[in-house]
Amino acid sequence: MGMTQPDSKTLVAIYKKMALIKHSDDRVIGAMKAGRMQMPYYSARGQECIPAAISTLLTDEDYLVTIYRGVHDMLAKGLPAKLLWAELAGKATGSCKGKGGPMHLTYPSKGCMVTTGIVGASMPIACGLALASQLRGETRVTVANFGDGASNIGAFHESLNLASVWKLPVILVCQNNRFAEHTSYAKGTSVAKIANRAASYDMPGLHVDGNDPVAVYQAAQQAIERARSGGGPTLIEALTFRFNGHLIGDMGEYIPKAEYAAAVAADPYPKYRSWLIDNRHATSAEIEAIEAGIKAEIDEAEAFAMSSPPPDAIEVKRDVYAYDIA
Amino acid sequence: MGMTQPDSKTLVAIYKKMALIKHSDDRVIGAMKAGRMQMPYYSARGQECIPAAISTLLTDEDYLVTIYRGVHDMLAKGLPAKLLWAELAGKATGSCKGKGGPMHLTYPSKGCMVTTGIVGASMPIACGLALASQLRGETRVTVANFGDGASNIGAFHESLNLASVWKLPVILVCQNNRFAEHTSYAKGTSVAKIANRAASYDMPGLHVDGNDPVAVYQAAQQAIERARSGGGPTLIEALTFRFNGHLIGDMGEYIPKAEYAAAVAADPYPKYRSWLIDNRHATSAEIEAIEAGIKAEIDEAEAFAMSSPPPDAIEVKRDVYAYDIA
Amino acid sequence: MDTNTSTQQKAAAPVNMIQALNWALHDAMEEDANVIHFGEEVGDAEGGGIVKISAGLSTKFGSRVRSTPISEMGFMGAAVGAAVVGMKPVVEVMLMNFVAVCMDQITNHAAKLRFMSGGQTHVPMVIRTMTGSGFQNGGQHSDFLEAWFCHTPGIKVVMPSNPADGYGLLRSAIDDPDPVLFIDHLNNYWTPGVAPVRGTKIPLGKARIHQPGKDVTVIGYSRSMLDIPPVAAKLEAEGISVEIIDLRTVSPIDMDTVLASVKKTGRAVIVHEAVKSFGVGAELSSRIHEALFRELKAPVERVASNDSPVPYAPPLEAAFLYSHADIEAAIRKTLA
Amino acid sequence: MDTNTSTQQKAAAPVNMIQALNWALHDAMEEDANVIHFGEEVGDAEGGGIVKISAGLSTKFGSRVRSTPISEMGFMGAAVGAAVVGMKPVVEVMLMNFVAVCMDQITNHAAKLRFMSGGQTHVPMVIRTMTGSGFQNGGQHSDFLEAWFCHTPGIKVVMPSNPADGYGLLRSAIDDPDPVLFIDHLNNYWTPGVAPVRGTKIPLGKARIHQPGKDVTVIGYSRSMLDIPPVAAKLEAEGISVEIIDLRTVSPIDMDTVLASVKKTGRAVIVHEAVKSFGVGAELSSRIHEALFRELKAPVERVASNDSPVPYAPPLEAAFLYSHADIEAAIRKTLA
Ligand SMILES: Cc1ncc(C[n+]2csc(CCOP(=O)(O)OP(=O)(O)O)c2C)c(N)n1
Ligand SMILES: Cc1ncc(C[n+]2csc(CCOP(=O)(O)OP(=O)(O)O)c2C)c(N)n1
Ligand SMILES: [Mg+2]
Ligand SMILES: [Mg+2]
Repeated sequence: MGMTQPDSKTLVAIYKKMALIKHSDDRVIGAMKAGRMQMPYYSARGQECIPAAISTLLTDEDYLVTIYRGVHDMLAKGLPAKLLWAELAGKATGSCKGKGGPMHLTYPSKGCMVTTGIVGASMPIACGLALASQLRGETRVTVANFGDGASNIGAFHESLNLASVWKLPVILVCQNNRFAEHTSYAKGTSVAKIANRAASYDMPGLHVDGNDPVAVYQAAQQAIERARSGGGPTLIEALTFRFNGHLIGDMGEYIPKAEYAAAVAADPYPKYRSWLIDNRHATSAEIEAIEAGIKAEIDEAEAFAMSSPPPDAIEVKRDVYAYDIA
Repeated sequence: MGMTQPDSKTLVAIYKKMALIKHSDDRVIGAMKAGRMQMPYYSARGQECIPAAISTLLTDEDYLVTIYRGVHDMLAKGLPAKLLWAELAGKATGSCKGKGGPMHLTYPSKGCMVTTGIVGASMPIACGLALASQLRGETRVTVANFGDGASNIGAFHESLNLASVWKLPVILVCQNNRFAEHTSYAKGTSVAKIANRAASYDMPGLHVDGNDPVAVYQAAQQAIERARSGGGPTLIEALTFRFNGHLIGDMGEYIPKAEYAAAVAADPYPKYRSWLIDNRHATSAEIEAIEAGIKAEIDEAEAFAMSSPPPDAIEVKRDVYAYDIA
Repeated sequence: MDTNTSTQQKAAAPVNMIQALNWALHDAMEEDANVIHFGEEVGDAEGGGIVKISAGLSTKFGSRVRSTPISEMGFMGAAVGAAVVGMKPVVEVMLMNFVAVCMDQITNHAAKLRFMSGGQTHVPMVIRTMTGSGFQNGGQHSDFLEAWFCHTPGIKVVMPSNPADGYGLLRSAIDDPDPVLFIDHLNNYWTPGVAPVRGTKIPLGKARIHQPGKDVTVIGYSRSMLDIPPVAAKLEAEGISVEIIDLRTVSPIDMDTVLASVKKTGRAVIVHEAVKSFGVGAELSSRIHEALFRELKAPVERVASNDSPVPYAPPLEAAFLYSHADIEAAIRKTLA
Repeated sequence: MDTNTSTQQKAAAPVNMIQALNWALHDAMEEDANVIHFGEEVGDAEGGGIVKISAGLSTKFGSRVRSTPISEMGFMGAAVGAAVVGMKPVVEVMLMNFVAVCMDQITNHAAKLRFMSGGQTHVPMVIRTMTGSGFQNGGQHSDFLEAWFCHTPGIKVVMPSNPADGYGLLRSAIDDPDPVLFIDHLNNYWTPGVAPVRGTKIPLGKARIHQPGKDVTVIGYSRSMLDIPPVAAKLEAEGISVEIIDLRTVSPIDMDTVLASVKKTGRAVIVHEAVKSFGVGAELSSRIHEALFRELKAPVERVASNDSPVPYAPPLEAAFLYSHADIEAAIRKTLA
């Protein structure tokens, strides 16, 4: 399995995804603060380079399962910003017709299969998607995202064991942002590195700096190649931080000030932009053009969301079963 | 922590518990085959030296939680044979008044707190018993028994993590008999040794020959000392075999013949008896006396069970809550 | 058992529920490569299921049939994931009480993904399980818990009482585009009954009039369909004419059939093995009262088990379950 | 919030449910060293609970109050184990839907150990959780699932509607020798109400006549007690006299109070937020019909939520929940 250094085009593609996630997130929070939108919103600001790097290695055929804190994963995988924004705004034009909201984003045509609000539940479902591809003889892989806190729940254990005994083509991505709601890593988790838990399942466990797109890319590349070639599952732990607390409104009193300051100082977004420019993977002008393009995309998404109609009340009778109820 | 070689008295005490378990089991099966008793009975024949050795290190104050295959654990801990037999026979004089049966044996005065029929469920409950002693500042320890198959269920993971972060005085004893119902170890379990999974929880994991009373004793001694002195939990994996299938009626077609034959050849019971005599820990006469005593105890238990009255129908209205229903 | 020899499905030769369900699985798997099957011990190396409902399937269909590790949450979730992309998993939970370790994947996921995704995904899976008192299996291995799932919109609940229905309903459950919980009862696995005809599917949501009658409607499903007919036969001798309805699908309930019958008889009794309080009988009773209050000649009666865990000792198990006398008394009460 | 300053419990100053529950926990912990408390985020380092019901407790009571890892099965089982040896754990499940990951310890263990052990052990624990639609929390964070537990013998279900009841019922739940599921609703955590008097316990299993009336009995609990009074007030103006009963304990139901009321009024309406089918309303409706069939002037009406998952968008959430107009229509229907 090769450890390829991604080329400039790839590196810029990763940046573009990061920029989309970052700006969409800033704008959602802005809209909430301005009272234009209201919802339980779990910002992933600070974690964007994980899905940005991983999804660059995925095709639309590959499957993604993520969690309530998964807007970044979904955008990186291809959920259109317009449909995301309309869903967040609870509009009929949202990807889930306003029925799902931020915790249940879905968009199958880009492989965005399931978003769950239940801690741990992404992993068993991802095993099933991977099982389907395995049985069908496809080379698709499935990526399951989850948090550090989720590594302490039973579904984690059952999924990794099942993925291993059945050699499923699944990549289990733990986005370790050091907190589970307000509980710090060590208070809930009995192991120094979650990646080490892979040994309990005879599975490789990779521990990477989740704020380094190249490191994430290389780890994901190994895991994806392994999965595509029938080698089975891999656990990746990507160390990161979330800047906006557990959900909007969380004031972060439980985060030691120095820890927070250090995390913000390590913000992967400006760091990566400078790195791209310094290493001549992109010019400042190119970066500006990307940002401008994304700004336009989000302007359009927000306008679309705001101008879209709310769902009709009759929709509570639909999609419960294949037929309408009552 | 010392690795004491148990003295002759202790070694004989272990044998006595093994003999009680072994003969009770033989007799229960005999009674079932003769049609005198009928029940779903999960024989632990072959696994007796595990609880025999461990419980020699425990007092009545220490807590035990076990599973449907737990008659051996309960007898070793002190559940009187009479009360066991009456419970198996579904009599009003059984330890649980005939309401629980083999899967729910309980006898608090000897620390036999809970028997569960749900795979994995013994471990969280054991954590709670250990938590109670920890909070009360007691030196009691809690032993939780479970099988190899149970090491793949979520409750295992959650319990070991919780026990570790809270440093609970609990000893998690995996009686690895190589099969979970009809499923062989490797088909369900993705790790070479279950004891290795302890590393996921920053906890010692001891792997011992479960057919060697001295090895089990020494491992348990370490774990119990650690727990009593506030050092926290230990996982012990004791390798063993069950000779009578998953439950009585199971013909064992799924067990490779050579594996079965080798296991029976390694039967810990006659082996240990010979070893005791050969190493002059006991004379043949002493062993015979023990066996005779146990035979008498079981005779009495069986007679008590058979002659006891069945529970009155009104008992379905009692013990649902503290008050009677309807 | 003639495992998988579906050619042998002749209406003439009686078969038992195990055979019928085995045929249903076999025929569905043969017809549709998306049908897969897993659960503890279902592979032939492990015996083909604890009562052998899956016998022969792994031998014939290879890796589409798998014994799982003991990890119901894990494999139930795997069924959900596979179903979301069009597989049709039939996943076995060995005994009904074990749903308690995997409720989340059933009720928060399988039942809700269609709705929460705005119809973009759906979950065509079947959860098969079995249960029943009377085997000294005690409090954690005997419960009928169908009411939990009936109260969960998005999932259907099917509970057959005989081999032909078992076959036909399981085929329809597998075809269904939404999750179906399919509950067997242990009490008549080995009782011979009319054999199913290969390929004959019974629509979900349709009750069956087991026996027409004039004076009182007795509604049952699953295990209670063993107990109602003998009581009805006894009363018949006295000139009391009992109409018996087998619900077959417990959610959604076929209220058309139920109400048409009760409209005719003016009296209704519901019988189920699950504990009485907050059970399926309560929903049926309230719906009948709501719809036919003025036509009813007596209040609807419910016959069910004692509100306690299932006990171990046989005399207590007998006291836990309703008796034939209870059914008879309830019928007489509506006629008083 | 005046955390733990129970001296401040003066009947004069209104307080909200959060304060009342915090006081109940505090007072119980102060009086009995066996009372312990754990759940996700309940420690003060983690904020004292997501709505701060546990604020100040870990600071005062030290290791008797603990934030847990995210492992509901693990810590629910730990509560069971601790309770078996006489601790009185109050364990919090952050939101009601998460019971789906730990049902086994609740329904197969906590609820059954007294019975299965023949009364040798019992499980004096309280499971506190909260839920409710109307917060755009979507399908997996909003369900009322009390009916599952009402159908589980061995556990009690308590659902308060106001601060004073919250305090008094939680104190009794902690004292109770058997497991109690205690369900808050999110909708009125911050609404001020009459303050509890320190130490005043409200017995479990006793309903409260919220308002006496003559023409129709409307039965609610938890969230629906916010919605019934305004509708009753509106009808009062028309001369319709509504008796309102707050069940408070949903299992076991105080049928004495319910039946005495309905015997008097001859009419009954039940209102709950849980989805209608197979809900608590069904049990109540059937029991009332069974007991008072001849006295009833109209069939019992049930008002509840739509049989679907809880949707996200506010207009859909509104369409999911019953409306005041639905309650009014149901009352009028019984009077027609
Ligand atoms: C089974 C379950 N328990 C509790 C919760 C409430 N909850 C939501 S997010 C969360 C913390 C999860 O932390 P982590 O896994 O680290 O993910 P992060 O939010 O940090 O991305 C908790 C406890 C839940 N959604 N599901
Ligand atoms: C949650 C759950 N799933 C399935 C079962 C059915 N079951 C009973 S014992 C058993 C096998 C357990 O194997 P192991 O843990 O190795 O223990 P052993 O029986 O070998 O002692 C299974 C699957 C159960 N009781 N509980
Ligand atoms: Mg986290
Ligand atoms: Mg085993």
